[in-house]
Amino acid sequence: MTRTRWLQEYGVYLAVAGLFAFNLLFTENFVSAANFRTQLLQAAPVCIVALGMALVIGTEGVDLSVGAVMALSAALIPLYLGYGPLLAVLVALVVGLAAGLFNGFLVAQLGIQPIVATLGLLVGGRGLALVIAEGKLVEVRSPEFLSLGNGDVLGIPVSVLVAAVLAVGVGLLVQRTTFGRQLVAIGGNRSASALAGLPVKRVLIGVYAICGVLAGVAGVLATARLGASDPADIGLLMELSAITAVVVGGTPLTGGRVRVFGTVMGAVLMQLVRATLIKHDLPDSATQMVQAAIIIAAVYVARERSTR
Amino acid sequence: MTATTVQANRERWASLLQRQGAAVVLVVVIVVAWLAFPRFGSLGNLRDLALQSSFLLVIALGMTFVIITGGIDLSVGSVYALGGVLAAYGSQWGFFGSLLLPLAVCGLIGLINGILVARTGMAPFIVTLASLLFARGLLLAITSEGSTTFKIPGDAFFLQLGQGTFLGIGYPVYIAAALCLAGGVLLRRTRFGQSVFATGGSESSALLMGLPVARTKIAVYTMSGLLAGFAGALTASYLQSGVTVIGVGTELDAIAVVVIGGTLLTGGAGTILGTVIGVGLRNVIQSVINQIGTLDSNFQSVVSGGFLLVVVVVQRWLAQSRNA
Amino acid sequence: MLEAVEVSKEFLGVKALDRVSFTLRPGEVHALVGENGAGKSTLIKVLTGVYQPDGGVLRHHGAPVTFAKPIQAQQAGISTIYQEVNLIPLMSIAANVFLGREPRTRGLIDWRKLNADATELLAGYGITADVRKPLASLGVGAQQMVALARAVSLDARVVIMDEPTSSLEPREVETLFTVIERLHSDGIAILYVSHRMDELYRICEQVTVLRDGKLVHSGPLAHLPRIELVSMMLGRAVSDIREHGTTSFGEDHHASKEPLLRAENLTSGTRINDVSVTVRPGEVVGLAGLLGSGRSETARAIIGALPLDSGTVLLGGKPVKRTVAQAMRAGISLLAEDRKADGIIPNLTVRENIVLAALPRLSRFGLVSRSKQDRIVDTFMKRLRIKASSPDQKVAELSGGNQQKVLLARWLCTQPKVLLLDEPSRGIDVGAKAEVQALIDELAKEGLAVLLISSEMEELIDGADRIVVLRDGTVAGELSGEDVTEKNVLAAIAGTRP
Amino acid sequence: AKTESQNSAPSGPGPAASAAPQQSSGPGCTLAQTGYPKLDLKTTKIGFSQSEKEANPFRIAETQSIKDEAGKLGIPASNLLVTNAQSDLNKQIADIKSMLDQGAQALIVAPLNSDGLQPALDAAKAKKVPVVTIDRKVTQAPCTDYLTFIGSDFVAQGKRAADEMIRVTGGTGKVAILLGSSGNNVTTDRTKGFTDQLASATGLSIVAQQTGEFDRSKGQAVMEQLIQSHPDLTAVYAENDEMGIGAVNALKAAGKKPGKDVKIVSIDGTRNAVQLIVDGSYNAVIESNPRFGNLAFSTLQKFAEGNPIGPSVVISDDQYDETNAAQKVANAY
Ligand SMILES: Nc1ncnc2c1ncn2[C@@H]1O[C@H](COP(=O)(O)OP(=O)(O)OP(=O)(O)O)[C@@H](O)[C@H]1O
Ligand SMILES: Nc1ncnc2c1ncn2[C@@H]1O[C@H](COP(=O)(O)OP(=O)(O)OP(=O)(O)O)[C@@H](O)[C@H]1O
Ligand SMILES: [Mg+2]
Ligand SMILES: [Mg+2]
Repeated sequence: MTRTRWLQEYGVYLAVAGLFAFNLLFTENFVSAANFRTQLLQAAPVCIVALGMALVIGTEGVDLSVGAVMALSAALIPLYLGYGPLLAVLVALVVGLAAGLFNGFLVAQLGIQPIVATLGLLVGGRGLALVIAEGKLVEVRSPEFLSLGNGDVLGIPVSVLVAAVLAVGVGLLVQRTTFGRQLVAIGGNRSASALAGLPVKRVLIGVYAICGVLAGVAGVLATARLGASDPADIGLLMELSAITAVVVGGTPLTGGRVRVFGTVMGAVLMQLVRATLIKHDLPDSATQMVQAAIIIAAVYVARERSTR
Repeated sequence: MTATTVQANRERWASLLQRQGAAVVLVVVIVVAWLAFPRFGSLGNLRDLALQSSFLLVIALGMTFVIITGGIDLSVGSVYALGGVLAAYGSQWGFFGSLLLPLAVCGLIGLINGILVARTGMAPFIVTLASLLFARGLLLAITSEGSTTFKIPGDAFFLQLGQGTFLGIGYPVYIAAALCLAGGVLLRRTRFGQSVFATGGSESSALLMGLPVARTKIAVYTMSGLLAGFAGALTASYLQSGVTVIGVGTELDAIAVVVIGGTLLTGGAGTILGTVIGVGLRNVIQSVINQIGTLDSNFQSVVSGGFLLVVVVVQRWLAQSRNA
Repeated sequence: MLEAVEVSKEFLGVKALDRVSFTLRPGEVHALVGENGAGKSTLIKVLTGVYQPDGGVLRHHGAPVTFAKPIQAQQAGISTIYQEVNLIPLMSIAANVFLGREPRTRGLIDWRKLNADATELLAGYGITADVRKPLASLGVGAQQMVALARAVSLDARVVIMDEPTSSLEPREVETLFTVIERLHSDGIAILYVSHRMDELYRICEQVTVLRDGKLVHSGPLAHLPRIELVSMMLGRAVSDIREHGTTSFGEDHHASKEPLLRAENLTSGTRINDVSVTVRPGEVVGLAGLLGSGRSETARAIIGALPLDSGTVLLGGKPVKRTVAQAMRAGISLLAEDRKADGIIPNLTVRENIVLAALPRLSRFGLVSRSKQDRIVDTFMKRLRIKASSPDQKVAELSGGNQQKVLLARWLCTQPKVLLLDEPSRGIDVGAKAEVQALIDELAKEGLAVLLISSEMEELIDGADRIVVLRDGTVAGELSGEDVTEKNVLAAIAGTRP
Repeated sequence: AKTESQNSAPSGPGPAASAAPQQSSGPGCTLAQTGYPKLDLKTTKIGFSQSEKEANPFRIAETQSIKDEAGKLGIPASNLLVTNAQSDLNKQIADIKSMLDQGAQALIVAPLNSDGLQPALDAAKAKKVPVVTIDRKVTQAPCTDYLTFIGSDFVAQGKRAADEMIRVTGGTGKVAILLGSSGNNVTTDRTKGFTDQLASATGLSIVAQQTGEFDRSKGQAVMEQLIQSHPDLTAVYAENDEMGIGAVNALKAAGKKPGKDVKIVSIDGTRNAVQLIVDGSYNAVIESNPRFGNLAFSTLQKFAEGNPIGPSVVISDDQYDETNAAQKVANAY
């Protein structure tokens, strides 16, 4: 493997390691279990959404509605929490599923381009969530539900565990299942896949549905962590963070390829960047410019090079 | 007139109808709005509608070129805001300061977008997402984290650009119209326009056919940056100050109107007229939502989102019935 | 005129060109031949600035040159038709012809003149369609003619054609040859790549043979025995090859009486109208017709990829549901004619491309079994002699012919009962072609029902037991047994036979 | 300055924090001076332009207070035009123009931004329609470009927050600031007031200023980072309650006692924050009063009757701390 190829493949890991090293050297109070825990906790929701996004991007699509879907799932939680946390979580996931199916229907059945199809829900979804919640933030007090946000299992925060399990699950899905292989093929060449008898529409709908459910999961975890359902702000601009994590992680936007672990690393990288900038108390202007530079650098390294 | 020419005419109309699905929807919406809300058709309202539309139209014009090459420019919202701030900042050096400073900086951002997209093969989505952040950061840096708002002196000639009127209609409307006309000619009647289409239609073919693909891409992103910056300057002139809070989410508006106008996001096909119609449609709907008045503010976005989908679905359906 | 000296080009370990020298002299028609993957297309791309050679130099008019981009070669008077059609499907036919050199008045494109010029130019190539329509409305063959018209009208001194006839009809081929003769008499040098021996001997003076990226022969063609040329391409002894005829089909097959596939009264828009075809197990039925006669459409209609206005498809007497997935489950597979658009998944590996359609069969509870896959992939890569560095190589990196074999393998591993083959030997070399033809034979013998679409008359006549002739989307005749002769088929195509 | 004025409250118990109109000095603006037509509020069309979605307590209370007051005055619903700019400045201008077009004769505007409403104000001026801006001042000239501004002084809010901060910390410690959204005047003013005032207390140092975008979850996330990198942090100033509550969440999760280990002062006066003071995990809240209805309409009424109106009418902002939170929590919005 040539050096450039190697960089292309492992650039994200290198960047994460580099940034980590930087923090070790130049950031006070960086090395502590509590700090690492904070970083993982904060990266978890983005990571979960990015996993779904990676699948969608693998089919040469994109889902702009994930943030709005998080808001929708958050808005429903307090309404059903009275019937027990389990039902509330279930409802939140079902609404994610429904949103995903809706997107999938628009993309697969009606043949609408993903950006526009999901833009509709991006614009309307959050509005709907706010209508449901009457524009209000509702505090959530159920301790069982809140434990999803700050509880631990074996010393690992629940949401980090959920993210890890989902990452492994999505990884297996992509590598080892018919569905996963078909998804990648459809992203690589849709018309050929159709002629090869692949259930193109079913796979596409499935992919958007998974993405919706994962956004629902992220909505649940974010709500639990915040201790409140806040449809106005939950998941705001999540679509861009998730897409960034996916692309920085080495999945090309042109489809036909999904890098699951890279996506996780992409989410971690962007989290580390944010944390580093806050810890060094950079002003917002610098924060945004530095993020821009890091995105460009990471994607530049991981880009698919043409043979010339 | 013979039967065949009647037939041919009818076919031509049918195909026009199908191609311009958005235009059909626009006409329907306007007629309904006119009937339902008598004030909708008032000269004042239409005039304001045209004026409001002109800023977004200038941005969407650049976006149309970018999308036809198969790209996308997410940075326009931030660049638009940056352009406004720079125009106000530049007003201390007079008219040309106000005009040239935003054009230079925003054009440069567009140029860099273009170079990154064309020369490194990075996805436009991600390149311009980064410059969205960058332009916003630059804006904050210039305005000391957004705490200063630059004013344009009340007697500045530059204010004419955004506030002057001719026959009761604001200059921005004429400027946007002129730019669209020029854009249309550029797209349809020049070799550059042809290579814009070819680049979006099939990049590898365009390369093998010897077209300047990279140069074309660089040019469209630069254009998009220039136009977004110019729209910002125009807005600054209209608002008499470099407002820092504008342009958030404008890139999505611009993309939406371009797509509503029938330009394919996959590239290779599209029209300026469609974009004009798309902008019109968006603003007419917004005006209608306002006229209804009683709609809960949160519900308004549900309606806009729903409407966007309806238009796109209808358009898709018309396109399909044409192909069948 | 144009010269390559010891050029090399390597792709990730594959030596596509290994110190190849090549000279094209003014006014000659020079054939470039070799097996699939021999490096022909690569040599062309190196000559025209698409690829930069890793080693060696190019000379133009004796002076060393480097073409950094295709446009530079074009400006130097070298114009090329690449192997895959390389035009812009969404743009109009006329715009494609003049892209980059549109006639202008006062700086603006003069569309009226452009359209008129394009119409006139294309008429010379037998294309009569409305030039304002999008290029995609033409069939592959017609698109190839447009590409040719474009290339030739560039006022080039050198014209390079990479398998221009692979998607052309006999009639179109004749048109092409007229054009080539005209160019030849104008003193223009032509580099011509084709796998069709007859064509080479008809029009070429010189020949260069490549094998595995190396130069094996270069010299005059006329007195080089055909068999020797083939042996050089394949790297096998002459005696080895003599045993086979020009095609590798055996005698007629013994088909059972009952048709397995019955497509009845298929009608879809203006493309096909009331087409009925039946295929029995163990039978090869040919579908003949001119370009655009609706052969591909018939095949696509049978597999369910083309919406039908009316008509039914029965398999073993049972109606087949109208989706590709259902048709495949019932046992029908289609090898599509456009390899790039409808065949390969470029980013995936050879292995993944082969097993793609058979995935559900190779997996349990949705989990794919790697070992089963490996077995199948291994079997087919050997059986079809697919040349790839490993099953994990990206299919986009294979040569055109090997990609075709990968697709054949894909369909065979679905274990179909009916195989629809649309131009199965397009763009594959003599060796591979013989293998494919032998394979078709073998499959039929095993009891498969095969519908064969081919623009090569010889392949159809020799391969098919029965031929259905289409004209303008309807069945113009059916020939079987003794009647299957070139003369009869041509007459049916032309409509001179009752 | 917490005197009860006339019935100014939105529904519910009478607010402690309500309007004590403090006419600023100056000549005042009269009907005669502007040449605007005489109005009778009960029969005229009145337009209200809200800037952001009603998606947070402040905006909900603000819009509600305008609607309630109109109802109280017997203004028919069809005569109160309400628009919402959805955080889009151009839309707000369009909204205002469209209301003018629909015949609005008086306007109440909650500006999205201090700058940039010039075209809308010009249009109102051309139609001789008085404009009262609420909650945020615009930079144009009162009386000529608009009638008057009713609202809080954000710089003063920041100052008062600093005073409270000095009080609760005893004047020593390390403070982190959770800033509002960048580019927003409210952020700028509340930061300026706070930092200027805090400079007087030499024992307090500001160790971090990071934006939480007025959002609870972002405030929480930033706070989590700050707790890790500044373990010695002793106080947080949040520029709105939501971020303050986010900080409380973060502190609790990190095993610290908000309100005790780390003092928290914020601005807004939402019920959730005031309740936290009652619970002992918060230290002080400076109110930003959203109940503009009464003042807005009465100011318009006075103007219509020919009385002079000062360039700004400051609405009084209450203040909640451990001494009064329990009694006043019902007044919080
Ligand atoms: N872009 C590429 N990346 C990697 N390998 C390549 C690439 N293009 C060609 N090759 C390899 O180079 C060799 C020569 O390919 P080339 O396309 O020149 O063959 P060809 O002689 O034109 O064959 P055909 O008759 O099938 O078209 C093949 O082994 C092929 O796999
Ligand atoms: N020479 C031509 N001029 C104009 N239009 C053409 C020409 N050749 C083909 N077409 C158009 O292309 C369409 C599709 O052609 P296509 O080549 O797919 O048909 P086919 O019979 O399947 O041919 P093939 O023999 O290549 O499989 C036809 O319906 C016809 O309208
Ligand atoms: Mg080749
Ligand atoms: Mg065909």
